[in-house]
Amino acid sequence: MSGLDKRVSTYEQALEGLGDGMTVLSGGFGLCGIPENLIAEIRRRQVRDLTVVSNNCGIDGFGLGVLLEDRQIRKMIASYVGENALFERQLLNGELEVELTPQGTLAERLRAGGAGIPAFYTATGYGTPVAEGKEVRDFNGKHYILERALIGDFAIVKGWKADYFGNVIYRHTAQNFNPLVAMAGRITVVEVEEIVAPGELEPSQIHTPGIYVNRLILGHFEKRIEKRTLRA
Amino acid sequence: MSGLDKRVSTYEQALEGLGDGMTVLSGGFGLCGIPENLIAEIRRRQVRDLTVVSNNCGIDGFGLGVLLEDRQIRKMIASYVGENALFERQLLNGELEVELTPQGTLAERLRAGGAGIPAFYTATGYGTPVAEGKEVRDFNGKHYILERALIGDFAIVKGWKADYFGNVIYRHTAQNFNPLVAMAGRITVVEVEEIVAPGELEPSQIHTPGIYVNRLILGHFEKRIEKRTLRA
Amino acid sequence: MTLSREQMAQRVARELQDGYYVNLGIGIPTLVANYVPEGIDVMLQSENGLLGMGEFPAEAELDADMINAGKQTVTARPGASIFDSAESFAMIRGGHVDLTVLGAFEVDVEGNIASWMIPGKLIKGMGGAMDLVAGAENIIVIMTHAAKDGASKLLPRCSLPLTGAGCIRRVLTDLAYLEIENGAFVLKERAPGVSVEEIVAKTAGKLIVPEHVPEMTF
Amino acid sequence: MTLSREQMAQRVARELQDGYYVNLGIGIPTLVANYVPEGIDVMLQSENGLLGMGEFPAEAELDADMINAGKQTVTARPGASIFDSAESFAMIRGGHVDLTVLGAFEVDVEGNIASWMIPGKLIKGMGGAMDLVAGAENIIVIMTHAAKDGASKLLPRCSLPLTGAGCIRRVLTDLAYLEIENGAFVLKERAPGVSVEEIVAKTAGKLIVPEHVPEMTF
Repeated sequence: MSGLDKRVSTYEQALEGLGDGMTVLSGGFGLCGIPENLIAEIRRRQVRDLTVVSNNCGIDGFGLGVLLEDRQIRKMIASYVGENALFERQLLNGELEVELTPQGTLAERLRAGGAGIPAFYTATGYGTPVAEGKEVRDFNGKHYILERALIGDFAIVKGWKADYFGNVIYRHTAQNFNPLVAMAGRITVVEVEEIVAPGELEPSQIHTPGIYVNRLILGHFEKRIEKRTLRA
Repeated sequence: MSGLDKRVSTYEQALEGLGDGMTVLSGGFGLCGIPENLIAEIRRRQVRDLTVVSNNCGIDGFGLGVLLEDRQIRKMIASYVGENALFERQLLNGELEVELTPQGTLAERLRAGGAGIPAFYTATGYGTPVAEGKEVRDFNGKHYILERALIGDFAIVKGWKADYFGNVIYRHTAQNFNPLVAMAGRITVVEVEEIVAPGELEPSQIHTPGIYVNRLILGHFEKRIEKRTLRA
Repeated sequence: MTLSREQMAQRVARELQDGYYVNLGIGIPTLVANYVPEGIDVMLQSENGLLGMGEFPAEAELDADMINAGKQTVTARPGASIFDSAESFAMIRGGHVDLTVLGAFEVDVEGNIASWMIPGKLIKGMGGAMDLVAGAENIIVIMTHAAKDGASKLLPRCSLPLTGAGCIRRVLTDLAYLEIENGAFVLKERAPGVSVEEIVAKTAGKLIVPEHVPEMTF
Repeated sequence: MTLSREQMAQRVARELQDGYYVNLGIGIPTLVANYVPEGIDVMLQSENGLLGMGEFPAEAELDADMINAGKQTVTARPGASIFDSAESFAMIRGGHVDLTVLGAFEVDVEGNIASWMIPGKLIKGMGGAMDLVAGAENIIVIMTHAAKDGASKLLPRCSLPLTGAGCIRRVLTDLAYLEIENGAFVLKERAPGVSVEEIVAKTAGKLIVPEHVPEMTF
């Protein structure tokens, strides 16, 4: 087997080394494009005191929401967490800490983490509670705040197709935060619907180059729909 | 004609409004993926005192090099300018100013310009002449310097295929700086080898979404090879 | 008569120009898409990573991998592009979106907007709203002019934590269309049958009333 | 005997590990690709935007749109990916490249490197070199030990403007393989038939010579 071959055969192998107190970055927007089975494996492993970075925290009983049931998450960094009664209860109890980050800032902080940019300035959040404690600076007469990069011990990613070198493409809007967390993980684990041989994907159409990917696993997905809206 | 239709029919229309003293961002790496015909049109228009941002400045008689012949460039922001005798002469004469920027910093400054990030920190160039006059700051015990975003009055871009809403895909390594200058131009002009109807390109495979593109033109390209190297 | 939700959407839709890239927030702003004027084509940006949002899907097209920022299943129109969240907010933060329409709790005469957090109530998060208001040049806020208890939402100074500072210039309420200039709301149009006096009474922030304030027509 | 260009490339190639992503600079570093050890597979990154650089093309494959960072026509191997320059340097700056091999004019005991500019000569630019040395954890510099006039290139302090500060740990010259530790060069291996005395004589920066300095074998 080549060292470039990122395939692992079990979810246990996929998250080997994940421990208490670590930071986990998760792809997905709402329930779209979430690494369902990797989340389930985090639950199975019963690791605790996790810091989880994800745009949302799933819903009761699905997505990252399942990690709340056994109180595995200590801190959540997210932009929107409003769909989850258990989340609300743990937050009000003080069992759970939340750092709210504007969605675009969250995306950029992850990209920055992956790209070796420790910090950047953005106008987003200036003059709001998000700016508290952050440096404010003027550029060309406009106000900006300094935001820091995010990096995780593990990144968990849901792709569509990948070759076994870990080159990944995403399907439709299931792309969302997935390529960004893939860049920012010390160990990046990708689960996909299909694994093909290197050479089968067009090189200039790859969303996540294999250099960012450490482990790759083939999964089966429920893909639950959060808001089913149909044309009248 | 729809307002989303970015097509123009002449190169004169493509660069309408380009004037003396403006900043032009150009895609391309060496002679690969350069907007040949838009460069030729800049020459034809005889605009002067341009600031040109591009990784390289072409060669004598081709690429951006042709803009040196009538002394149209006042300042060049680039990472590598070593392939051009006329460039060298104008530089030594003091007719031409050069701001050398590391290649990755140049790419990131353009992306930042397009993405509304006025400045970011990078370790690249710390302790070197590039850092002179720039803020130095420590993050997690490592030194970084502050780099500013770049924006241009015009961005000139070479794509492969586009739909007429200006969604562009690039071919092979002719991608390089093209998507980045496309983001950072106040007016972004793209020339391509083929224009198709909207719907013919796969949405998740588009490199430059049409929102960045103001004008689109069909061109014919020489595509000169700078270093022809063949397998023995 | 106060404007209906549909009329509010309809009025805002008149601000659309051919070729605009537009981000429509959740709620009434979403309805604007139903009133795009004849002969005008716009591209809808959904900040989860879709430019060129189409209609809701037919049953056969339903796809869990194709949603909008409201997490509703949608379709992509011909000429759409799909990208990651960093690229999506590069567009937004970089000022490439031509028009942003969103709701709010409060707006004030300095162009401040509060739309995401009511202290004492559960904080759900700002999502993309802070990026949208900070990045856009051209924003229209849609909201009711006053709360149910009659309290004005057009204030001298927002009382709630801000979503963005000094970034709002245009507000459409159920009573009026107003612009914010030099520290005041300027009354530009009123809803059919709504008196200037009612608008004055329900506007807490400084209000400039020009001599002639046209009624909107539908 | 000093090492030939090919032997230098061959020696560095022994540092490759299976599955490495590697950026090879222009010149001798490029030759490393010819000596990848049996049973090992690596992906070559070319900073213009190609991960998985293949061989030079056959005449029929020649394509102006497919070049490497040296502007030479190349091919992409199966499993390659192609991307824009920002993504390419995200990989480099973000520390995702496992090994970077590049040339230099000078290296010093603090791990500083000078490789892009000789004052008084025309400045051509740093290209991607500053990003490469700042971003990589694992860098091998390949260069001759001394200039043609005998002046050492392994210095107490670089005399030329730097490409990067404190980022080099490993140097292969035509005489020796050295590591930089605690403000000194440590002599790890010598070229076949080259004496420790010659290396000492040609190293201007502080040099630590262990008791036993093995000869390289080829």
